Amino acid sequence: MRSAASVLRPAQERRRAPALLWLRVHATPAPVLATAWLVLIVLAAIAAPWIGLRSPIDGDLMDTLTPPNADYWFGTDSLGRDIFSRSIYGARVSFFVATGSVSIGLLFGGALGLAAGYFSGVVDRIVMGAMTVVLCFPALILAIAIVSNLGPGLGNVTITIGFLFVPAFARIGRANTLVFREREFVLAAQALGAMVPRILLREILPNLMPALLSYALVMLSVAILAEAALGFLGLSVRPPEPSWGGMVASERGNLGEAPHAVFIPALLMFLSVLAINILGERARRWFDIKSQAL
Amino acid sequence: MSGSDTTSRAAASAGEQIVLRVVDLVRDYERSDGLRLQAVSGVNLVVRRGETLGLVGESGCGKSSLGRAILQLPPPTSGAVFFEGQDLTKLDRGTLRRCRRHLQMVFQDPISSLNPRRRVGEIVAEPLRIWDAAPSEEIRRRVCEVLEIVGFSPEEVWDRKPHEFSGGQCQRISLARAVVLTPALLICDEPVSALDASVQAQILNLLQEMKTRYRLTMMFISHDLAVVKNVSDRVAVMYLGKIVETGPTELIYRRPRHHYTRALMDSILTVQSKLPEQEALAGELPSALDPPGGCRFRTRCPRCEAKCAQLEPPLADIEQGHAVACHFPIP
Amino acid sequence: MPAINIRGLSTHFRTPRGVVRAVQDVSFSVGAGRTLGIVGESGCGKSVLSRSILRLVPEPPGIRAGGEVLFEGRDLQRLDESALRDIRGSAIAMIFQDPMTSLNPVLTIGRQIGEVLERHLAYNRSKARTRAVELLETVGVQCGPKRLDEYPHQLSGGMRQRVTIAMALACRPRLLIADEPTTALDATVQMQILILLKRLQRETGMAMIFISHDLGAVASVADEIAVMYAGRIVEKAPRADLFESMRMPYTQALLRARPDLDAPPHMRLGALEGRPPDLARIPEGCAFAPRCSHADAHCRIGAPPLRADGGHSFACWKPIDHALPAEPVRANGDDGSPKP
Amino acid sequence: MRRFFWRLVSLLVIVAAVTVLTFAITEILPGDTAVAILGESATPDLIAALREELGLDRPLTVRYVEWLSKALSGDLGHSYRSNEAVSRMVLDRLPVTLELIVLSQILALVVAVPLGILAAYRVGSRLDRLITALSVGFLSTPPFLLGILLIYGISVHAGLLPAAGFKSLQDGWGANLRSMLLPSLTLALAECPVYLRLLRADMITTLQQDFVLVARAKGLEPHEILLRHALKLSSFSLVTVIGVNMGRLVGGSVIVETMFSLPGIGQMIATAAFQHDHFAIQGVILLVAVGFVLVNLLVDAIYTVLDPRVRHALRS
Repeated sequence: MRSAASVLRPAQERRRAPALLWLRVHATPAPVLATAWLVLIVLAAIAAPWIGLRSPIDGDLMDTLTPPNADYWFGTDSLGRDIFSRSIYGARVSFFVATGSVSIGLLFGGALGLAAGYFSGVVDRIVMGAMTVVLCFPALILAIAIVSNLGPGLGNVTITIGFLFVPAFARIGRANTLVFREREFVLAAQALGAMVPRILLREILPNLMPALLSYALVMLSVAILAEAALGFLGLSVRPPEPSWGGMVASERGNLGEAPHAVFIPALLMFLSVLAINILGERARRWFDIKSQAL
Repeated sequence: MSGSDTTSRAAASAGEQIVLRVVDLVRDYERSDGLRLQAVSGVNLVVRRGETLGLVGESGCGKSSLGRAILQLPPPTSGAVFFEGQDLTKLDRGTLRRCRRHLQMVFQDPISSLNPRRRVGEIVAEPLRIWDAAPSEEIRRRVCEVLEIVGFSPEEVWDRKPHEFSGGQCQRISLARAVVLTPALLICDEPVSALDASVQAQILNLLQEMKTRYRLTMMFISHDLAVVKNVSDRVAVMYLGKIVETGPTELIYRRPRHHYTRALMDSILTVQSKLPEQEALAGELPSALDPPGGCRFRTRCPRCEAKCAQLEPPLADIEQGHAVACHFPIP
Repeated sequence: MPAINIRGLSTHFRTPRGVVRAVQDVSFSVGAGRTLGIVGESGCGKSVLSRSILRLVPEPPGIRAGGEVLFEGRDLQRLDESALRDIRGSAIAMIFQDPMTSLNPVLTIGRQIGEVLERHLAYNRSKARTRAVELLETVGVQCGPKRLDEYPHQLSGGMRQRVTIAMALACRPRLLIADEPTTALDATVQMQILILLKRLQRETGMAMIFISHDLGAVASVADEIAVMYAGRIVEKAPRADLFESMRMPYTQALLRARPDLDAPPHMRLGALEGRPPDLARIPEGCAFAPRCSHADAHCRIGAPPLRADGGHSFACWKPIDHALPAEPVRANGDDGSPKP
Repeated sequence: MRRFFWRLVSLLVIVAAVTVLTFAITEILPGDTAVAILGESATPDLIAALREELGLDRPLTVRYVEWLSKALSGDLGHSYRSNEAVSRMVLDRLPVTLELIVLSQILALVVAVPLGILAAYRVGSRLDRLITALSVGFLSTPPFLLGILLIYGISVHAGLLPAAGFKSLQDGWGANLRSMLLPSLTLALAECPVYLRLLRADMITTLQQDFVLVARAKGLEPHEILLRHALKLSSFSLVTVIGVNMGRLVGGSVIVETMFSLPGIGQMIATAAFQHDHFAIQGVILLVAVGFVLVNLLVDAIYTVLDPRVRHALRS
């Protein structure tokens, strides 16, 4: 073979840098700060019971609505409860609901979308028909209806939001499966006589992951906002347990005299959602995924 | 050993040496708007052991659909595909699956033919992993061998991913994957159309080498007459879902008998030819949704008569091994 | 006096991988009624060149890296945007490769032809429609005014390309730049379009720059042919001259890579090994040297300038010498006999 | 025609499925309606009595058929709390919510469309980055926080507009608008980034297409290319999203109406959910979902009329 050695010239430079270099290559501070913030708040939320916080539930009625000071870093609320402690316990709720519900949506939605996209025809019609029906309901209203029936609580809220995420993930999964199913490498695998599970898991699924995962990142922020909205309506965890939305709702009557009681939990939520969105934006650009309507 | 001897011997003892026989194959598609169109309407052809059949036609003539229908991806609407004597359309799933290892395909788009998330070594080893329960060193040895044959140094490329390679290199990888199981029939669907001229030549030469080394039987689908002439022993010309002319390559190119084949030949632009004043063929391919009755080519044919509209000409031998579907073939 | 005269045109791109020299020091001129064919493989910069003439390369990332484009006494490289817009589509028109994507899917073809007339000739809507029908007839699309209200998806590929030609010729341009106009078309339709272009050129006397990767198509329409490699013109000669006495080994290799219709089947092709260089990392010296069988150490040091030998210019340190006995056409390390 | 027929069939199937899901949410999910109404401290006797009174002891299918046939005749049941007819309650509150939604759609589009076009036209520029950053910021802000900020800034501090309370049209246009401005602004600020990002992304894709290059080669002015060529194509996806977003806005109205004390459907849902008034919820979400299906049907129809590609695919 004459051509043997000469065909292979040094490989073309990779269009993307290795994943670990990601943050460094795009040397803007935003994603670094976003990552740092998320690491900080998630660690705090996980460690909450063991870092010597004041009780988030029992307040000191002598010390209501104090502005932030050395004693109470974030001040106290109208029942004299430590807002710092409540905020961190609130973060626990937010991030638990977010990761839980996104996992549910990703797992079930991704699987349904993969199945619907690959086995077109009856499977597709049934799955996507069911998804369409769920999407006929405004998400927040459906969430309110379900939670008000199941009763508030961490688990119920997580399951409800997760259920509402399923159609969105199914759609993304299906759309991408349809794209890759037509790719010739899938045809080549079929022509080889590869079994269906092998094709689904080894040929198609790895190619779906970038789209699904970067969508999951976006949905984390949507989940936090949704939990906050439910909390604001008193439908998240049961009071007096703290949630960011609930904290804002219960203190908003005192906006004039003690804005910190409203704005501090709101700010924490805003920063967390913003951080996730910044990373989501990066991930989307990274994987070159077109923005979809949220 | 001379390969051309093998092919001519194969052609001589035709009868039992037929690898593929396609009988009355029809492939319908339902479009998204609910209309049905027939991409392939009643094709008959044979491929004999050791030969390369070139299938040539313009875009939309159904040549790719035919190639895929032969592989049962998806199965044809009607008709039979006898591969090594077995009708693939009648096999149960398990048997069909076992047949697949002997039937391979190379596709047009070199980039999309390879899974972007997997490494070259894995991609080429995949057929062996599916079909051969060989120990992994054995698999590795065979993959290295075939990678070397298609022109790579295995250690260098084993852990790379497809996007690190150019189109021509990807096509070499696809070819390695297709031949690693030494298939009885290799269907190449426009394997060089997406490549630059200089790379095309590399791949065509490589195909020729592979054919000799693995004693491949090939079906080569292309719209490029010059390329088809270079690779084929026999040629079949397709127009709007039907084969209009088939015969030995040299014969067809030297003396086309169907008016469409002739027009195709006359449309080839070479550096020697000057652009003619009059085009070789006016008009465009009619829609497959509503093909003309009678002879499908009659709407563009210079020799069309009333008979052509009423009666569809059958594909009949005009001389030994050379068949034409025309009422008034070129003398 | 040439219709367009390009001198030392360079267009670069600033990318994360470094500066991509897509077009480097390109010079040529085309006379009225004449056709220059530009041929090259993908990634050689021929499309960027065609876009650089009318400054259609987005800036950034594109950079005008020098040179002049002289058209009717003005340098298009230095013209202000609005004056340039007056030239685009009127004095200089372009057609592109894919007729499917060259037309806006949600505007009628009448509207798309009409807007050129309205923009440059200040026609009103109804006058534009009348003229559009005439234009469509000249490019071989009959059926009268009702065609104007059709959308691109209702037409076949060949018809769409005829519409884009009608659009380009609406204002009787003095120069037409055709960038791979037949690549997406079938052979029989390609021939129809080429014949149409030549006829229209004869009728209007416009100059044409015809760009393609297909030597056959370029040879059939061009009076003069330029071969591009790695962003530069490496050989330029009148049509007949180029194929009979090519001087650049690359031109020869391009020609030998195509299967010959007169040769018997299974002939080994003169394949060129390797692939064109990355335009961000063009090698020192002659860019073709790493793939060239004639190259020696000298070729890898300095880039060869484009030398003129009568009407035939080439950029090569070791040009093919036609005084020597010609190599066998199919040689290339092979004995030329049919191979299985 | 055949296509139209199938469309109608699928629409009916969807509406039927919507009623099933609506019924299922309140009736099948764990969580006893009677317990929810009476509270967890209620005695078993009391619960059993209420179950019988509400007919909860009968089989599900019977109750579903009864509920559906009543709903079809316009009877959505009575609120357990106020004993008002649910249909009456919805009809009274619908105009407020509709006004809120329409106003905020207009506000959001007025801001999003020009900014989206601008950002796409100058993609990568400082302006584009600013617009993108702002939209990510607003997208990350919970709607209630936007509302609180507006109340805090405009009502509490500047005292420009009322912080709460609703003035109907009978009180005059000015008063009505004054009371609706902050709520619709809150909702619009949350929707605006969604439209903006969508339009921007869509326009960027469109502007990279060959026909835009052709339009530039034709010598068209930038505004002609942006508005005639690019926006026309991009507007089709925008129409779809506006339709889909109606649902989001109804969801958002729950928060906004609660915050600004507007007597709309959102507030009704929030109150009903808080009070476990399940019949009210059932009625409202059925109406909202069916309304949403109809809106999407309308969008589909608009699409068919506007987009020539769809139009011709249907006609052939």
